[in-house]
Amino acid sequence: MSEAAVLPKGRFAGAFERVRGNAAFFVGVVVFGLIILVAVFAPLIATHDPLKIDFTAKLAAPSTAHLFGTDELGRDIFSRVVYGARTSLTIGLIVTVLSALIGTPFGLVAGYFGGRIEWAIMRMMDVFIAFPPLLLPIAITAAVGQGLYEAMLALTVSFFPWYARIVHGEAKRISGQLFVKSARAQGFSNLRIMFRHVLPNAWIPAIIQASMDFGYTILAAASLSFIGIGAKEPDLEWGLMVALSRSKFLDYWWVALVPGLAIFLTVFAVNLIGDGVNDMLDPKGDSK
Amino acid sequence: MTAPLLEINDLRVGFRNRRAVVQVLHGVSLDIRPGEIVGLVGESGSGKSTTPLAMLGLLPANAVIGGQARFENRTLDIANPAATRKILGGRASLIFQQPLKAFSPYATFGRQLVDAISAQTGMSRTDAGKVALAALEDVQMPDPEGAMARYPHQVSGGQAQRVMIALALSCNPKLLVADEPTTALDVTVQAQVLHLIRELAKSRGIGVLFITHDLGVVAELCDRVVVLYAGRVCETAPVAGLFHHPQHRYTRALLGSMPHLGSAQAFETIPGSAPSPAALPSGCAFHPRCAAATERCRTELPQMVTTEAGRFACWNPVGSDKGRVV
Amino acid sequence: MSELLSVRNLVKRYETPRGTVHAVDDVSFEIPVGHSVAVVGESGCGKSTLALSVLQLVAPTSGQVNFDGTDLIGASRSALTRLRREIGVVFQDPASSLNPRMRVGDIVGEPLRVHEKLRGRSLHDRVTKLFNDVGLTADAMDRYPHQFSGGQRQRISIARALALEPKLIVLDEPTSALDVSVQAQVLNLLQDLKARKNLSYLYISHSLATVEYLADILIVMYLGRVIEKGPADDIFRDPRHPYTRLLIDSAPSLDPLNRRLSRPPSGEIPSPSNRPAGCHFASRCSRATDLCRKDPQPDEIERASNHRVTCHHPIGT
Amino acid sequence: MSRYILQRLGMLLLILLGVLVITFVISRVLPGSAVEMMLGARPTEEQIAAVREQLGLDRSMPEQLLLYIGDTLRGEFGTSLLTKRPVLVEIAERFPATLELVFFSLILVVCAGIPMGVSAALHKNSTSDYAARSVSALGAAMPTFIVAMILQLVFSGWLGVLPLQGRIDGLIQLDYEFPTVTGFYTVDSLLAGQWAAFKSCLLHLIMPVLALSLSALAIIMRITRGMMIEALGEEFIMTLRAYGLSPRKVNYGYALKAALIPLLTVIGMTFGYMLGLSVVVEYVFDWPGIGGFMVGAIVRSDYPAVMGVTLVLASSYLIANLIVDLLHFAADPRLR
Repeated sequence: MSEAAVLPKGRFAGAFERVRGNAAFFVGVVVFGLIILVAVFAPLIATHDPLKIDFTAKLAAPSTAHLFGTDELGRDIFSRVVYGARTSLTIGLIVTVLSALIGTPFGLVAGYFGGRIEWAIMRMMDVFIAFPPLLLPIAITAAVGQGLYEAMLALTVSFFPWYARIVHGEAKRISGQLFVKSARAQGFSNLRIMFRHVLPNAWIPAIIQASMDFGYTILAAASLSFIGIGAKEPDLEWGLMVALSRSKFLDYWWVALVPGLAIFLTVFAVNLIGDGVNDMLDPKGDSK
Repeated sequence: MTAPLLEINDLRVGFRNRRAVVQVLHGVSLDIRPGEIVGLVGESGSGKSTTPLAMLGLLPANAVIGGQARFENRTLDIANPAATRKILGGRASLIFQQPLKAFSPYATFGRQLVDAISAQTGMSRTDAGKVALAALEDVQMPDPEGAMARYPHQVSGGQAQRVMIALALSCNPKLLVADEPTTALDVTVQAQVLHLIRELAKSRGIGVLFITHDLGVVAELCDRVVVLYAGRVCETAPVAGLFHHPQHRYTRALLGSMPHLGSAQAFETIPGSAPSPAALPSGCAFHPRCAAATERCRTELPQMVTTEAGRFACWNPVGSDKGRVV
Repeated sequence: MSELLSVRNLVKRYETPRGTVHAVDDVSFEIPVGHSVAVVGESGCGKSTLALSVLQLVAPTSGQVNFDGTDLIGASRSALTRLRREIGVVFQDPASSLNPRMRVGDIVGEPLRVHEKLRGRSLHDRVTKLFNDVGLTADAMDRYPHQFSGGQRQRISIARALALEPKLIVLDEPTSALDVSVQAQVLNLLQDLKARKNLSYLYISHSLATVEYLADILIVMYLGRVIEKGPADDIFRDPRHPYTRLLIDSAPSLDPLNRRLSRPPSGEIPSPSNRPAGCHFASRCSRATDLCRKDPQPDEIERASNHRVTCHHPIGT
Repeated sequence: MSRYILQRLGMLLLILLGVLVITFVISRVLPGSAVEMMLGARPTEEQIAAVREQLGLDRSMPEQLLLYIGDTLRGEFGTSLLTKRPVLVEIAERFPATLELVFFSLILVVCAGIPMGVSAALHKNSTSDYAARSVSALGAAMPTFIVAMILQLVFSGWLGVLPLQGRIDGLIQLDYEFPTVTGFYTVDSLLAGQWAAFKSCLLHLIMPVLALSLSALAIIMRITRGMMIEALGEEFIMTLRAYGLSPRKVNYGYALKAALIPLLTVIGMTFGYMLGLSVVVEYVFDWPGIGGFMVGAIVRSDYPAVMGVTLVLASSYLIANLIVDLLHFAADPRLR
């Protein structure tokens, strides 16, 4: 049929067209936008000092004084959850960006040069990927110690090989295309070809992956905190808040459920955005 | 003259996307008689690959279809792909451009042939197997038994195309639709496949619609030619007449730009390129590229004119001398 | 007649799980200045690998590729970069031969920026001139490749190939993905440029008809080997190798009253990883004898001046 | 035997070696704390030296690595600093519990997720498709530990129909002694014909399996849907339709097969995903597997135990991937 249909589109040509009418994406954007606002203006929104212990008011049920009640140390759950947004968003952002920044060069070099360089780099990545997800970060925190920064380091180490793998596949495909062959035939330097010709055409899947991973990162970090090897008191982290209230959970369930739902809401909104980004940027998204 | 096997009138097809319906065919009419090989020629965007899919009821769900069709004197509800498929299934077969992609990589040729034959004829699998084997022999497949046990990745494109033709013939079809079946093949293999299609069509009285962009293939194979441009038929005529006395300006220009052996001089060229179905020029869609275009060509859609040699839709045909630019 | 490019005993072998692929097997030829040499053959004959070897995009297993007095194989990086400016290339598929993320003006100008360090006005002027050379207007420069039709994209590729004023352009099936009417435009453009700029072409194609139009010298390949080469006119008029004859006979004519289909060829090209012993074409050849099937490859023999054929029983003997 | 299988085996061994190198590096990052663990707060210089020699810490790094690899391959995972028993024994006792949990979850995910994904793909953009996709989106965003705790709250706390945690009722375990055959309590109790024990095991399994399955189910369903849609778009599907094959045969005989073959890889990855996640689930439900054991070991810096569990889980994943490769080989004629 018309040959226009098989041609690569411009960067965002038609992308916003595809997303129009994607209500889920907009719900995601709105909710996530609100969460960002909450994180940024936490001091204005929080009704109490999130760290202030008040034994007279411990394990209070939700009321006008404490919107979501208090925990076993009498701290205001609403304020703690509001501040927790800062932690989770920071973790998601830093881990995702670092993983992508570290993984992309590996994948680019492997995919462009091929041969033994490719083999060596990709087998190295395979070793990291050979660990069940979540197990490698757990093992790393076991060694480097338990804490928020350690958890972020551990998550970055276990996520970056995935970016290397994705960029590798895409860079390899692009490197086989005729415009890269042309560039080589014209005697351009490898660096120029990699960064001017290959990378601009290869990074979109990494962006899609990052938009999908952002939520998973928050979930994984919360899980590490929950089992006691991530954030530590007095960090304001949702997974940790759930963990702290676990012993009283059956009787005072809101103490655990509120931060739990905060994680869910954030990840859900981020995933909706990730899907939308996927539909927008992935040419195959048309078929879905 | 025998009655047409398939007759299509005013076939219109559009594809619905999020914004609008893009009309690809604007009223295509053609007919095929038993034993006749009709070539459907066109460039990209002409609608030549949409036509056969519409005829056989194979268009996707977002297609908007209109027009009339008759097959063996029965009226087809062409706007309803499922109904069309039901009537034509078993009587009309399709051959695809890329034979290796037209078979599942996970099943042997034998299994796929048997599945298709038993689905069409209701035969037992054993009988269908015999029919499949006989069909492979008919298309001169080397080692037909071995071919039944092979997977698509184990054969060449030419051999896969033979299996495709065997499949097409195994159901004793009245009509064979071949969508660029030799485009992906080497010339020597193309010559074999064309010869095979011709022999089988003539010996069995099968009507063939052969879609191609290659006028050379048409000259070698077809009895009659339909030339498509921008979703409309611009000319249809018996093959010798069309090649020696083209009427439509586009047909003439296309022939002139066709490289062929013995043509070591400069080609005539057609300026520009074929229009996109989403942005058709006014009047005759060919006028922006036509050296002989007049004011009328720019504004008025040319009417189909029937002569003894064939039919064409051109305000300023090659035969008329006025306005001729040499 | 001075030689611009001379290829001597070029060999390229690949090791694959299914065996050794002899993609290019002992190929030699020359391209004189201002001439175009066409290499024809069917899929798997090694014509594209040959082109890539000449461009040094694949490393040949052995042999020489001598360009303008320097051997490209084993040339230093800097020498290779210098020589690459003298060789342009146009690939087949216009959809993938232009970087979709670059404006076409930047694509055509990139070699000038990199190799001649041109910037600003002078760069713009050169690119404008290149666009005009290939029949495009300068206002196209700011658009992206997907905004052009296949034929226009191929013109852009040609403009890019011309940017550094090369002496030789390698054309790898430059028109096979185009519509017929557009193909004619591109072929005419190439012929016109060749005359105007005294270019030499290495033209790779499977289509004899386009080759006849563009080639001065013809090389016919079969399973990695050259089976016939010589002046294009001679070969088309008087092919000596049975395979060349078969190729010519298989090409459709444009005359329905003079069809060629009555005697179809038999057999298919064997796999390049599993070539028959003796003459590789013997299995499909009507003239083949035991000599062809058993003996080692026939030697190249000269039938007329510069017209060579590799066959035990060439036509006309 | 083909090149393909040999290649996969070779690759597996190579990656196993890489895994050992990584666990070695991790285990040597903080060996100081291990020495502390063994000797208490204020050891003498001699004591430290002795322990370092005992642990091999006085040798050069490459030597240590070789020793470590040799030991590990012989099953010498060292002694748990906490229980003073060989790590291998500790793991052997607990691993069947983990496998039982993951195994039942995998069955649930595959048996429910794939049909749901296929059905969503076949009825693309229908109400049921949107329903399936919404459930999938919700499931993928729910933290597993929250799912687990909500299950506990509802079925144990409020309704009281399922046991809160553990693997089997303590009293029942005392009453019915069933011999260990497979290490799966459900299977073993069934083999011994002890229905009460079987019922107890089953009831204890329900919530952990559900908690472990939800997010994996969401992932599998989503990927199955995508792959099925892709398979339905293949050109050969059009051929089969054109030749009158029934939609049933086209969908289930051909398209599903084309979708399932790449899905094998996804199922393998899901297994690995659930192995990792089982650590969290075991922790919540106090499930006596190696995941919960590992969490305890981390907090107490029992690094031989942590590394032992890491190696066992990573190797199980590698073996699962090998099985996937073999199935792939059997199912895809192009690999033969």
